[in-house]
Amino acid sequence: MLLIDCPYCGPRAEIEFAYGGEAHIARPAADVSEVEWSAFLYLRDNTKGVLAERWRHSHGCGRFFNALRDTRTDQFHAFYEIGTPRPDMGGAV
Amino acid sequence: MSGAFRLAGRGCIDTTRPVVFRFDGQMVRGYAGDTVASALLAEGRHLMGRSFKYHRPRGPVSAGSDEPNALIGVGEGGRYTPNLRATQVEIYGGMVAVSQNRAPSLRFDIGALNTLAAPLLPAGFYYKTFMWPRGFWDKVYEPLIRRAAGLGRAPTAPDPDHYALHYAHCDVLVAGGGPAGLAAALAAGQAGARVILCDENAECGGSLLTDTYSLIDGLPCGEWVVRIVAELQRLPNVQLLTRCSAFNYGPHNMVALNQRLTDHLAMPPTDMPRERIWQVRAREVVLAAGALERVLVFEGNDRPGIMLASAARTYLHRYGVACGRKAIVVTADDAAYRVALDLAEAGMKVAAIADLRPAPGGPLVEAARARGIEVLPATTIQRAHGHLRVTGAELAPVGADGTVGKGRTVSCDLVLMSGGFTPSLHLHSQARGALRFDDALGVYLPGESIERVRSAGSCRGVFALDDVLRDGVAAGLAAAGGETGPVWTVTRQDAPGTGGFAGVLPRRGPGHLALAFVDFQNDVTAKDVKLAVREGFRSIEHVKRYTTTGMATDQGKGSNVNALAIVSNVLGRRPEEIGLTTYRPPYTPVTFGAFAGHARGDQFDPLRLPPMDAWARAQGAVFEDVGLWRRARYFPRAGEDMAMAVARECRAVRAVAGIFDASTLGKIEVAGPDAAEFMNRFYVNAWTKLGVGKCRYGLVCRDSGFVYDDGVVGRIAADRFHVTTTTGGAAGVLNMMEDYLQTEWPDLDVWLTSITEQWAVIALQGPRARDILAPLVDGLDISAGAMPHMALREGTIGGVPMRLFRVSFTGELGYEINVPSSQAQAVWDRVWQAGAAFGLTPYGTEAMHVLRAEKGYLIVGQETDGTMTPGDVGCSWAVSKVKPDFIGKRALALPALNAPDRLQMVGVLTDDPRLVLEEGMQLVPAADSPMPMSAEGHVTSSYFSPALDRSIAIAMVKGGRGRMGTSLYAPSLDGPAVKVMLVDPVFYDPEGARLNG
Amino acid sequence: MVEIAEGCALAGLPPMVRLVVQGRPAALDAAAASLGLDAPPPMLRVASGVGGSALRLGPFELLILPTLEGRAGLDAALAPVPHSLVEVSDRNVGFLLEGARAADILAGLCPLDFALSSFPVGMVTRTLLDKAGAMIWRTDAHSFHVEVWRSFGPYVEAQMREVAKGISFSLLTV
Amino acid sequence: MQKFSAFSLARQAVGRHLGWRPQWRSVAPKPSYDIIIVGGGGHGLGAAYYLAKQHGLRNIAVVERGWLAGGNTARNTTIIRSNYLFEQSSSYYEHALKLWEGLSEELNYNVMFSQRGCLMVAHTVHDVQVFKRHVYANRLNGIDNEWLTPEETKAFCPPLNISPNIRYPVLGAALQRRAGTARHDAVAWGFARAASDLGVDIIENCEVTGIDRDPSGKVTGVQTTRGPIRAGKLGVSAAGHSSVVLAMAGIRLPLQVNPLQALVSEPVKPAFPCVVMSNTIHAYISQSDKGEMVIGAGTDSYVSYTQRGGLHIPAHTLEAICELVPDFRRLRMLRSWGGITDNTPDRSPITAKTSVPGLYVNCGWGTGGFKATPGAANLFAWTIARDEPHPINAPFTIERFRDGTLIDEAAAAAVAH
Repeated sequence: MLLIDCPYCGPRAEIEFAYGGEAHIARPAADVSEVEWSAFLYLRDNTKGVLAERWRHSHGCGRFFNALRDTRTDQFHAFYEIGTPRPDMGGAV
Repeated sequence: MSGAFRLAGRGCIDTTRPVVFRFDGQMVRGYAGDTVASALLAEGRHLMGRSFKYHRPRGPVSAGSDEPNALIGVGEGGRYTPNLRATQVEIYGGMVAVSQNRAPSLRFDIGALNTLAAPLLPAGFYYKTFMWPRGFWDKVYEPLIRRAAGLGRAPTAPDPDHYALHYAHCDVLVAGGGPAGLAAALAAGQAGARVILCDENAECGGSLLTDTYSLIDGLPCGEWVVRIVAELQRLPNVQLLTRCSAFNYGPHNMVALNQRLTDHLAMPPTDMPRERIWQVRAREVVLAAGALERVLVFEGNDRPGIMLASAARTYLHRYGVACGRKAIVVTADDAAYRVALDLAEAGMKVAAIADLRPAPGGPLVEAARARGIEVLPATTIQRAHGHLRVTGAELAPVGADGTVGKGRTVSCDLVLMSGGFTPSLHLHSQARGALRFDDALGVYLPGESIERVRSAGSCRGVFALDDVLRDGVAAGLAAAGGETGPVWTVTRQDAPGTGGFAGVLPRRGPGHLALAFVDFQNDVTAKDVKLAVREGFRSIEHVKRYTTTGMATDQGKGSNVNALAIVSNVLGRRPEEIGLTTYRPPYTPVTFGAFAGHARGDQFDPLRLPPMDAWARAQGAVFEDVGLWRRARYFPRAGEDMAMAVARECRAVRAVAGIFDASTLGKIEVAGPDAAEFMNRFYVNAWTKLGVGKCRYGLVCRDSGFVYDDGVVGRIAADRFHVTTTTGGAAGVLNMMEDYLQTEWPDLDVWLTSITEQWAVIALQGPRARDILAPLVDGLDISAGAMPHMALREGTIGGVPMRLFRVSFTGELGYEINVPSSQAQAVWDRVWQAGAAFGLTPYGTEAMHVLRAEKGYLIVGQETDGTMTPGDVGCSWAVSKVKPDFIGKRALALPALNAPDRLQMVGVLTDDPRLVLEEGMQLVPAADSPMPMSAEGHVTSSYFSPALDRSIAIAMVKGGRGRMGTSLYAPSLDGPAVKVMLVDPVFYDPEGARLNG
Repeated sequence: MVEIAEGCALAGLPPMVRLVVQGRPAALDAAAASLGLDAPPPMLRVASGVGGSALRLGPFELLILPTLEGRAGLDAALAPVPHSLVEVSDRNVGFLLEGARAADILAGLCPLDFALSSFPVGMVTRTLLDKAGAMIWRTDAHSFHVEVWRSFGPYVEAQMREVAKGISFSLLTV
Repeated sequence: MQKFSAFSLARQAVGRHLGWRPQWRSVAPKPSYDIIIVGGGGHGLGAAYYLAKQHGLRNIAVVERGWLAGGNTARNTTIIRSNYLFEQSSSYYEHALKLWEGLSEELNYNVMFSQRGCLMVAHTVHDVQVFKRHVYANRLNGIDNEWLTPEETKAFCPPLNISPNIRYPVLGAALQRRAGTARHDAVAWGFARAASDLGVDIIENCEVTGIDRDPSGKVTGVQTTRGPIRAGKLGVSAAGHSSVVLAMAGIRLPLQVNPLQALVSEPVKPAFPCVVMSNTIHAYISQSDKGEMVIGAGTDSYVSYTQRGGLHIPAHTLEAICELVPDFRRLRMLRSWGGITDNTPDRSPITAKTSVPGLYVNCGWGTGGFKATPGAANLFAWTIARDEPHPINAPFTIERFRDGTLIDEAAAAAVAH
């Protein structure tokens, strides 16, 4: 069970959270092409490596937030608020 | 003293407390502290089990959790448990144990005939045969194979015991209570860390419990253990758990432990859980898992009476049992010499020590020789003799070139083997730690890990006792962040066990017919492993899967290194090029019930009962599960079946009024200055123009354009909406709202609160609903003029705060009375009493379904299945044409979502008005279409309609709205297809006159 | 109070007024001020003023357990700032779990660390009690105020009793 | 190819089994192939086999980054069934099931396909509606599926608890008698052996690191850890790594990988006669030939390539098993493991051409790929050989997500195993 460091509540067990999928996928305006719309809905990088993803502390403060996690190891590298840019990991990862 | 092989004055058993138990129906006498294995061995009995494939007679090889052979069933009735290791099962008075996988008896097992067929049954033989004739596999061959396979029989009665779960947190978790673990735990504990130390055995000490030679701070090892354990117990920050195995190392240092609480007790306290799983989140983990002695692979190495040298030492020192009268020791390291000396000192005869090494030397070897034990250097064991018990062995010289000469046969009743020690890497490997092959030791050792974990002691190749203690202290300090730790002086100890052997022992001749076992339980022999390699299975994972080596209940603890060495030798490649099979959790088997813990019976899942549940129960309602909720389905009166009760309930609603507990509907309060804007973006409907005090049916799509949920929404104030969702959709809709609000539209000043359980909902539906309700609402004008259909009023009902919705899911004049949950029953009672004179009738979910179907109202999840658009279900009218955006807008413009042949919601009528279609029936164009055929649609809802006095159904049909009046056929499972006609789905009161009454 | 294990008692809490206040910082400030607090409590902490207690369950959310007077003042105090104020008195039911083994019982159902150093007196949080969402407020070293949604009450109570049955066997808090 | 039979086994026994040869040729890559299949699991090996066997192609290689069939082929719970709801799906899985029924003979390799029957147990009124819809839909398509009452369910599978007084009583079950299980490794090895015999090169320990394309965009080969290999066509059947491989050609897929865990009990004598699945309480169970209870757990929620997940997932499954079969409460978990499932948004697979000429993909099998093995292999081979899909897999495109023509088994059945 992962240990997830909610930016508002601190480290908590994974079962308190709901996964929110890949982060930083902006919802386009309603007049975009079919291709762009389906890309927003369905296409994902499915990164093998460091993935920016969303979690919601659904059984806690209720907030959505973002995290950087290495999907090869499940180790987290950062937790950050919605609306803030993806942290620059430099050459670290 | 009972037991001919029990040695007086030895062992830690309590000889003042005799214990009698049964094994295969016979009384066996042991003592408190014995295991089944030690008690049987004390009677001179090694034969305890039969192997998986060849049903070979087997005795214990080990004295612990790595035992592959001595598996037994223990207990009776619901407490019977198969496949327990006799080497671990602690006896108690009255215990009933049985041997397994034998018929008719352990000594005479008909299955042993398989050994004769062994040449025909090499590894993977089943892949090559049983293919002819086709169809015989699962009818003839497979049942035979299945009967022969399996070990113990499965329990056939429910387990009466209960199990517990406990979450724990610590700074340092120490797995293993041997010398390294004790040292680490004490060092970390003294440094102030919160420590948990667990050990799978009944007491801590590990190898120290059988070491009668070494002295620590001048104390015999056993006494030192007692002292350290006492020190640990004095520390309030240290938790000591025995009979507790660390079995699963999960991500982020979550380690699961399995604590066995009652299995060793004759009369456990009633409330005592049988086992408890500890889910430990540790800041740091110290693995002190120790090392396991390796078996040697030679012909007949599985005969009862052949065991690990360390096991014999354990039986001697822990249980006071001599495992035989006359032993042969076969070894490739020094450790077995100490065992030989201990045995000799205890009065057993050691006929010879066959040492595979060319020139063994050193103090232990000299001590053995000095004691008069014959030491045979450069000697292998060609073959062991005997059947139900080893009777002797041929010891043969190994030449400098590796060839084996003619040997001599030495009689014995015990063969002890020692192939050196394999560090236990299971938990380290589960923690995704790297492994590296150590050439000097010839074994894998732990490397780097992504987790905060470190190994200490022999599980990382540190063997000398003083080194082990220092290593443990260092690990404990590092984990706890401590500076100084305890220091002990080891004044007498054996040299560490260098050397060792892996693979097949040298032998004379090719041994094509020899059965030299690598994996005892699964009967995998050295030639099976070689055959796998010959057939192209080169990866160790392939070898494992093809031969099943390492897949028995000991999970390869004793076999993996030998299998790897054999493959390595055959291919002439280094072990690390072959790889190592993945260590899969659990470390040792864990009871299913322990995982289930408290989640059992009624507590398996929360049972959510709506506010009027007790009332419904008192009325004799029949219930159904809807998600976690249990809802009243119908209220049968004496002599009524479901159809009769539902018909009566429906008629009552249409004729008078019905009362229904609708409290499970999801409810969300949407409040804030931007509430209307949020609603506009979230729902397909438009909300700006909805006046305060008005309601509207709302439909939610996903951004994929497919219907997700629906419900009535009321506007309480300009900045406040009372949203309802389906019962099943409550959590999902709120989550989806939060998702868009927090991540897409964080600028909106609007906030969401679940009020599902704040407000109970009493639905009062029927032409007399107003007459019943009007006198109760404390002066509120609910006349048709003052409160038309889809109006919303706040008020009180008998002084209780109320949100009153004039809405209808039945097509009748109706109200949904929202009152605070704690007062719902009182309000319900008042309405019920007021309605009595009118003939108010309670109705359940089934009548609710019929009534709404008569009106053609859809149920999300019944008419829709996740691929329906609003247009498909006849709700295009709800979709705003003017809003610039809302969830689903873009997708709803896709051509495929507007195709004319999409499934559309229609009504369906059978020719025979008495015939009720079955929900899920498919609709096809012709009665006699050949199979397979494509469906034109399917029936989603089907009922007998009391109002129409005929059957009705709703269906989703391709292009259905353009096919009104045409016919389709519904093939039945066991009769002719039923002809149906497509009609408008609103069967009853299509003008809606009753609704507005 | 009913003793459910040696040294541990469980009681249902009487009905009480519960209000959810949500909004940006100004709204939470206003709500806190109306209760007589200088500021809203920090995340996961409880503060009590003359008007009642404020439980900081989220960055933009307070659960308020007001006194009668506190209830009256809240609407007016919040009126000038965008906010949401919703009464949920009947949504939740409360339990009081008290005694030396109280934390152990919660630890049988909840993955939080109940050591005083990790979960001090005055801390509150939403979490899970096995399969039910719950709120836990440590009111004293050995005293917890537990709330769940109404329909989960019987489940959570039964789970606490089940854990309590086995709690005294070989289990000590570290 | 050495023929496998009781006779050959006996003959080899005389020769002490020294005469057996490698079941497949594991070789070094040649410079060039007409077709390269990326992914040496059951699907990839099977595709190579059918390309050679049915489409007359010979110059084919399968490249596998690790050991053959070490991915999901080795990690699933071996359930085979075709009782899916939508016609497109059931046609696909039924195509596979029919191939399963003759696969041992076809490959001369006993894949131990055991048609023990699969019960899908209903616990709520809604379950009953959903499963009956399956029964009617399947029967229309000539796929066997029948409805059983609780008593009939118990008769078919005696260990099941059908007491009406449990938390989620059994209200009945849909039974597909032709469903069952097979020996997972054998399927891959059987395909490898048969493909190898037809001249297919099987290249292990060879990871694809890049996809080469000509200026027009067409695939020309791959870069691998064992050097570049030219290829006329490239078929990717890399399960959990499909996104990684397709990204090398600039293609993003509608996929998300999740850990899926499974476990077995210690082996016991025959005690469980069929496959049982319960969507409502999230459990599925069968007993292997060896005697182990094979139990599938749910997926972990997050993207991960680690092949492991949280213990709470199998724990939840075992809660359900203990309710469904209370007699098994004292059985013990022997071994558990995780796989990487590649899930599409509608939980249906993709077997299709891609937008890159010469590049084909078979992925998105999620938790249900094993049962489709011969069918997916067969249709993927067809698609590659003819550069157009077979009518059965024609709906299973990538473009369906653009067009909104989803095949949403997930919405229809909560879980699709």
